[in-house]
Amino acid sequence: MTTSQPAAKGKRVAIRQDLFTTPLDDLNAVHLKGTKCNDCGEVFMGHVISCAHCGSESMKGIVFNDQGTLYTYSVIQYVPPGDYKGPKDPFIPFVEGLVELPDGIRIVAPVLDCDPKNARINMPLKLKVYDFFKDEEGNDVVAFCYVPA
Amino acid sequence: MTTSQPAAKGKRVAIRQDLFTTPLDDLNAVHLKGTKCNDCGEVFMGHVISCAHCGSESMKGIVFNDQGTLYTYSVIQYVPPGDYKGPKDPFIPFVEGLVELPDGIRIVAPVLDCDPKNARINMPLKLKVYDFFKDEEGNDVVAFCYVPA
Amino acid sequence: MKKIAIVGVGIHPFGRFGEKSYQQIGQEAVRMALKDANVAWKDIQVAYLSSQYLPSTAASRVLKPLGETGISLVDVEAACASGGVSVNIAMLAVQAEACDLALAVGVEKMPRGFMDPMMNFEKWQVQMGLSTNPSYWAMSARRHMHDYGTTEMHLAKVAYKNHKNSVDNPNSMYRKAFSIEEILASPIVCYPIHLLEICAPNEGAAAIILCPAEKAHKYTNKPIYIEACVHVVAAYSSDFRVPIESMSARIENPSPVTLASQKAYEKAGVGPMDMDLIELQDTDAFCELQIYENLGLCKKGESGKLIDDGTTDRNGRIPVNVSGGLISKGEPVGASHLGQIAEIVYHLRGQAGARQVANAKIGMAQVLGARGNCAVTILKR
Amino acid sequence: MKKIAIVGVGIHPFGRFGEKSYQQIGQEAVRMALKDANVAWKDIQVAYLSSQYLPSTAASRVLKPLGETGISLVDVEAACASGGVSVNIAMLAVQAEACDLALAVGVEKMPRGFMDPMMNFEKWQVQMGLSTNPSYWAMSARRHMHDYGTTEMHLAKVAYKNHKNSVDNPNSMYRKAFSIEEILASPIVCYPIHLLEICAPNEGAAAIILCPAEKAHKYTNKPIYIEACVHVVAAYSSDFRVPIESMSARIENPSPVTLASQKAYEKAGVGPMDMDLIELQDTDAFCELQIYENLGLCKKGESGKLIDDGTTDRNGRIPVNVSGGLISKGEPVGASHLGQIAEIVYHLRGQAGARQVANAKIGMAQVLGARGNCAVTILKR
Ligand SMILES: [Zn+2]
Ligand SMILES: [Zn+2]
Repeated sequence: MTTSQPAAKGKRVAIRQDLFTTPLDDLNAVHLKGTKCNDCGEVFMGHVISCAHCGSESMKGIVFNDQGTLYTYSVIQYVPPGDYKGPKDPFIPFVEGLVELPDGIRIVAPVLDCDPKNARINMPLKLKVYDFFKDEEGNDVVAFCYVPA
Repeated sequence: MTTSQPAAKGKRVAIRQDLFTTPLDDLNAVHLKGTKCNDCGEVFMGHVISCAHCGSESMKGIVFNDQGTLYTYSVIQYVPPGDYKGPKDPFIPFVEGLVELPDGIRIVAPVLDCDPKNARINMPLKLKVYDFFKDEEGNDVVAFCYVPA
Repeated sequence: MKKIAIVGVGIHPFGRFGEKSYQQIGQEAVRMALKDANVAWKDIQVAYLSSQYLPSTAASRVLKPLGETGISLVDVEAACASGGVSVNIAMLAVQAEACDLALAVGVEKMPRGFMDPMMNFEKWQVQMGLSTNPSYWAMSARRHMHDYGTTEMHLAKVAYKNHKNSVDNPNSMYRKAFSIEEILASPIVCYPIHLLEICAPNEGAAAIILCPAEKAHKYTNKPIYIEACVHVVAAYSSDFRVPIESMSARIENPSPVTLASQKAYEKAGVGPMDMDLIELQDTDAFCELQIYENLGLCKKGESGKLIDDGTTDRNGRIPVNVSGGLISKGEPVGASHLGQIAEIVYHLRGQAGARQVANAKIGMAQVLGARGNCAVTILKR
Repeated sequence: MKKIAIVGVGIHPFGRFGEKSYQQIGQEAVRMALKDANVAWKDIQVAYLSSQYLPSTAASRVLKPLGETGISLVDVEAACASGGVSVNIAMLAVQAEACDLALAVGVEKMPRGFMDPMMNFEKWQVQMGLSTNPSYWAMSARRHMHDYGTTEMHLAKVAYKNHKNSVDNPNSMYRKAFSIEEILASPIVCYPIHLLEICAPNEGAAAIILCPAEKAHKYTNKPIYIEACVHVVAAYSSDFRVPIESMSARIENPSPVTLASQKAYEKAGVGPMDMDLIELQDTDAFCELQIYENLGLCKKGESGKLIDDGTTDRNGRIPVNVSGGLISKGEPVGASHLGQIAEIVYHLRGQAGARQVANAKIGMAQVLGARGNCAVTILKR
């Protein structure tokens, strides 16, 4: 029964706090979390304690829609500076997108599984949550991206 | 005749630019350099292009006297922070002094070859220039300190 | 509020200067400004130094060696708009009557190569590869192209103009004209931005000496008046710029450039069309186009047309970046806005040599950077 | 110059707060100040944030989440005197009539353990082992002991007083009284300075809201007036402090504390003996003694006598560091002076709880640090 011992395969940890719904066991069932202002309705990524639009401190947690469209994008042609954890040897150019969600927010995110040549403004996308790299403790670090819908 | 090849023993380099008279071959003949203001007579360590006292830009290089006295001091009991190049394993506590030279300047410097218990304000000191550590290229890095006269 | 005059300017060329220390680079600009104003360092009563990359207490490090004073020497910072802040605060000191003669100096010696992205971005952004600055500019450009039909050629024309202008500016890092073909053939940094269409971080310094307008003639017979110097930080959802992680899809506030320039026009009692020259933040060629629109030189979406019709050429109606712009000069962040101001002062005084804009009476300088920090300064002779 | 009033203060306790972000620490202090002045964030017209260790554009990072504005948010820095600079400049903004309501906020979250000495020292100083901060304080102390007969006991009495005072200050990191014996038995950091006689870098924030004095009653029925806020950098050979490499043996200029306090006394029209309480920079216990002399509380060399005779005790004629001082509070550099100001405001308003100095009418705050950056602020009710 060794295959059923989760400890043996390392733990999953989120690349950023308060961004993913939990648990992280089934990544297909994980969504991005946000915060919505009870006063003006603006939404923000992750957990925030005040509304950067109206200044309200009356905020509630929400779960973002998985679907979106590509508002604009660029192509990352060279290895990004600093401690980039994606493939480096060889580096695989990828689309960086500003992804508009029906919730009223545009999120900067990698758009993967998409040949840069095929990227188009307004193309439909969907969230993908995935094991991105292993950290020093052997945990799988979970990141997000969008892929063509 | 291999012993006479200076290249074999690495080069000597100064720990700080413009501080020592050259050449560095005979360290007993090396002195500290300074700069003197032609207008007000103030002196400064190393090479400076203007007088921090009167603002003059008329400056001339000088060589400091090797003799001095201990104006005040403290005892460094723990390994100094950062990339300290002195002995660390074990660390040898040493006297850090403010050394007054007859030239009209007080210089912060290690006071070595001096048991901290024997340090006294106003004690006579003399300059010592010495090979302090080897840098990554195998050069001897030359530093200075004062020792009891 | 008390009217303020610039009575001295100094600039250390922008570029790369090897082992030369930032102290020396800054001191040279300050000495030049002192000499220009015919005053001594001891006459200066307060000094504000702008930089983003120098170590803490840079003001003391750069200025104490100039001679014994005991005045207040202060470091200020606001990303690429840092220079606007040192000028703004130096003006406040004079306007508050805390002193008569104030120094604003910008100094920078930026690390070579890629800057540590952790300085601006969060760790997760860096790990996920979202920390490439030009990519944010490229995303803005691509949407603009989609919405308004702006083209790669429009961008190339901006770079062509600025490189051509730089040839006559001895303070510029690069002083070489390139053809449109060369620009479009240069490597793509991040589509639609080419290597010859983007600015490089570098080193340099610039300084100005301020006093109340009514005392300016003690120091110079060519005082230049600061009609406005406005610094703002982008309001919520008004700017898409590093290191942003998201934008509102519902709210679009006026851009920081719009906000700062509107405030500046109001203070100065002028409009964009009154300018005889403008120095603005061409971090990349698209950025210059976007700023045309946000400064009100043209309507939203019409910046491509503006560069096409030559309005911003050196011989056009409103010359923009006759210095060569950041694309040619490079961007020593803390010094950048002060360098723009020095450039405009030289034109307003008729001292700009081969690149002189004839009979320039009024000019504007503008910078913009991380987190939507923006400054706009309007100068008049 | 226009008279300025403090109409709101806020403080986030000083200490260590684990994963709590500097943004949150700063925001809490600002919200408290806003509430205290009964104004909203959108009423603030300009904000200056002081810190030495936060990343660039800290003002934007801390303040933009409070809500949409588009005002100028500026980072300022002057080592341990940074808070004096944010207050000084916020005053200038109001005095120049650029605005009516200005915020000065200090925020810090300092790295744990030894700070990178390369931040202040040159590489050769670090390599040669000359980069231990307390050793510079110890050298000053030892010479003072030699010249004037100051003793280890005098230092211990300072620490005894400050630790005892801290017990009643909920904003202090340590709140524990120690006996003279415990203090002298604590490890020697650098003779003559013991572990219980030295301050620790830490985290915290404090904020004040300023307006023209004549408008203060719109916001509070207990306005506190800033009679003076002076920042100076040590003149040549006037201060022996990190990261100095040498001093003149011929010239001794007035210390930066002397210089700043003299200017402040002159502006405020008062002298040191008029103070009902003083908060000052006890980086270490000797530093407090030295500052007694440099503020003019006693003659040169007589600070030992001053601590002996109880003048600066909580019930003495001029209580010093009733907050517990830096020795108890710790030193979140950029927030330190604003914390002192908040403390004095509470006393002048009669809101200082168990540590209240009875009927305090006038107080002074003083900070001092790297390169001789010094600030002195005098407050009156
Ligand atoms: Zn809201
Ligand atoms: Zn001199």
